[in-house]
Amino acid sequence: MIILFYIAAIVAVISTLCVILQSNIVHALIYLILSLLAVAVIFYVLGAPFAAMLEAIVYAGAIMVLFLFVIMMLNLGKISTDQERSWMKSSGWVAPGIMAAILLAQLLNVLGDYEYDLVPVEVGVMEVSTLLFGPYVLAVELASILLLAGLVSAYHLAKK
Amino acid sequence: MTFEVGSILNIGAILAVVIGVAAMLIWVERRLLSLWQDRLGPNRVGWFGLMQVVADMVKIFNKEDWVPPFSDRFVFVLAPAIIMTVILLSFGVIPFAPGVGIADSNVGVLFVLAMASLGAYSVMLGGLSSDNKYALLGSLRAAAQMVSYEVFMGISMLGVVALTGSFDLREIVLAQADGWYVIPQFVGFVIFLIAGVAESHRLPFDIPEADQEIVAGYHTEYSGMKFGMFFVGEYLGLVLVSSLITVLFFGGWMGPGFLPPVIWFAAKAFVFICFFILLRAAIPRPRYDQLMSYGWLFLLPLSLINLLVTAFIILSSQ
Amino acid sequence: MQTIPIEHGLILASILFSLGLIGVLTRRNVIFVLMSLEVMLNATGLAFIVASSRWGHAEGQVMFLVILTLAAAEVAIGLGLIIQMYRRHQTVDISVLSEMKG
Amino acid sequence: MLTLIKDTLISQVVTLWKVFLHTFAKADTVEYPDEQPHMFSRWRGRIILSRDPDGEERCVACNLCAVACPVDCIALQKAEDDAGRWCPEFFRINFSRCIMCGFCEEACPTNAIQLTPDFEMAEYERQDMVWEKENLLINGTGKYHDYNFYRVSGMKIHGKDKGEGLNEAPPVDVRSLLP
Repeated sequence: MIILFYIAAIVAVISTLCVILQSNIVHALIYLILSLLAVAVIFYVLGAPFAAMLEAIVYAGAIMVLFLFVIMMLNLGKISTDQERSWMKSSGWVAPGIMAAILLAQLLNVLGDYEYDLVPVEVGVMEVSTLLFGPYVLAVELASILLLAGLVSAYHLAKK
Repeated sequence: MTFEVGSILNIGAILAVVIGVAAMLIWVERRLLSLWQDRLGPNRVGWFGLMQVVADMVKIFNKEDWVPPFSDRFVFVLAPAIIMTVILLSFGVIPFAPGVGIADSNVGVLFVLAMASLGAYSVMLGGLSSDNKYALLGSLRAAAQMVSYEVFMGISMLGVVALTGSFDLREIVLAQADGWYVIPQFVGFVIFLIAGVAESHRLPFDIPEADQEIVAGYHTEYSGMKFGMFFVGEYLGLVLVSSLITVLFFGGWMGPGFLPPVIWFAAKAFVFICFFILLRAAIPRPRYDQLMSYGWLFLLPLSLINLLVTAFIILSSQ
Repeated sequence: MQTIPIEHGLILASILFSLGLIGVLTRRNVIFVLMSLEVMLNATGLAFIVASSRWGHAEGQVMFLVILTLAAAEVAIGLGLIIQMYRRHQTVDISVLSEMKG
Repeated sequence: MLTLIKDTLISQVVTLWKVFLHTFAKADTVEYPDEQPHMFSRWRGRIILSRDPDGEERCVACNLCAVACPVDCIALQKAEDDAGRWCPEFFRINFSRCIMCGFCEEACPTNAIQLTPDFEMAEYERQDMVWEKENLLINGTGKYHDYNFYRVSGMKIHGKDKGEGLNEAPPVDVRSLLP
């Protein structure tokens, strides 16, 4: 199990790196799906099978399909790939890279001395649902209102 | 090496049987369709034309495996591999009989749904990378259809899950020892049947590949074994949906004791495979907008009402 | 059962978060920006799951679900905006939006 | 709502049942190479050139069939024999162009060219689909057993007027038919 965690972590990092370095948008999307699936494997290893499956169903299965659908609708072909490549040549990488590196260093610094070995215990669907419809029922309601708002506004925005 | 859930022998046997059955369905479907159309069907090669499968295989392996120069090569090659992988992975959580199965996951139902939602990528990426207008139209249709019908598929399964109290498919089968779920969950069964046909995009819901309108839809540009993988993937999806209906609504391997459980499972699944072929022979293809409005305006409320009533009955009987 | 040091999970989450941040800051294609945002949200969810695994509780998964719905709503609106933007400017270059003309 | 249920459910189930009943119906297929299909004598298949009851060629090289042919698959050249009667020097049908429409048969004044119920004309070489006169000519009368053009209308040849040749009937005197 523990080796699975590290394999999935390496896959996730490399494929995410491919996402932000890729100029072809469809390839980038496939790498992003791979990254999300790797994270789902990590969730499973960490004892959250429900979250892992939701990650695969909702994130990789539904949200990314929306992306792909929009890419198809906009018909971003070879021209946009070339354009993307020309945009990526610019030196705009330096400052954001440094900023992100500083952030990462800070986080690593904070997390480095936090040592605790976690033993993955499976937290099943039942516990999560008991919490969801118990103390966190307000969160569920808010999430549903948020989704409704998203639905209405997406319909309004994408309408001709 | 014993024959129990998850052993190498078990995995190998299930893989071989599933792929073999999917290949044989090429022959079964053609014979059954011709039976219902008052024809004879393939009966030349071997006994009753049984070797037609081998002949088709030889033909498809010998065909030129052509990748169009205008296509996106990486995605084009990836797409047919996705559908085979995803559907074969889904078989991993199906309990075929006591002791026969690859894994008993306690999120089995969700795993099947996750794999079904990933299967949409195969169709979409295949059509998108072909750089062909018919393929693109097919994959646009497929995207909308598969994402929509996945919703009803999930909700119709939830009635069964609520009755059992578990996402584990083996427990769902075991909970049907007293009575099959098709009786209390008949509406859920019908919705699951319709959504299953739409999800494996077979006739009458083969709108992504509607031959009369958009040539062959998303696999217009495919040839050789890549096309073969789409083809076998469709039959694998058929076997998967039939097995799922058997597991969820018809008591899986349960049956009178004079036959071994695996045989009962196979018999039930085969009845549903034949039923899907009958659907193909009998019912014409609906229009695209009819399909979508039928799903969202009829199936979605119906499945939600079904879930609500089931939950109400369960809670009030506690 | 072998154990996983918790900081490894959190470090992975922070690496993914930083990568997403670089993507958001550098890319000019608005779809790539949205995708990088997804990476960042996903990294946050990973951190929540690691934390819930640390305590053996389900609260982290609840928070992950909330993040998931947030991401779904955000993507729906974001893609709607992208379609609207493409209709008006025929481009996915995010820098055209900075030119505010009345 | 009721019509929706009727349209979406009942009619589909009825359709399924009706198609399912075809399980017990007999197949209509004729397994062709093992079992020859029954061909009707007026089937328009392979073209032949027939002979009259005396064993002479019926064709008089009038070119009407070639004119009537919509795909121009018939080619022939007129020749005269010693007696001065017309006959084809060559007669050629390109069966890879022929559409078996039967117009040539309708156009023929002497019933020489006829269509037969034979349809098995596959060849490996495209050139083999071009049939010459010796391939087309049969030793029989085809569909019209008693018909002999020269007995009905005749033809003036060297030294002999119409109706004076061997086996020829004298031409009909049109005036004698009047009342």
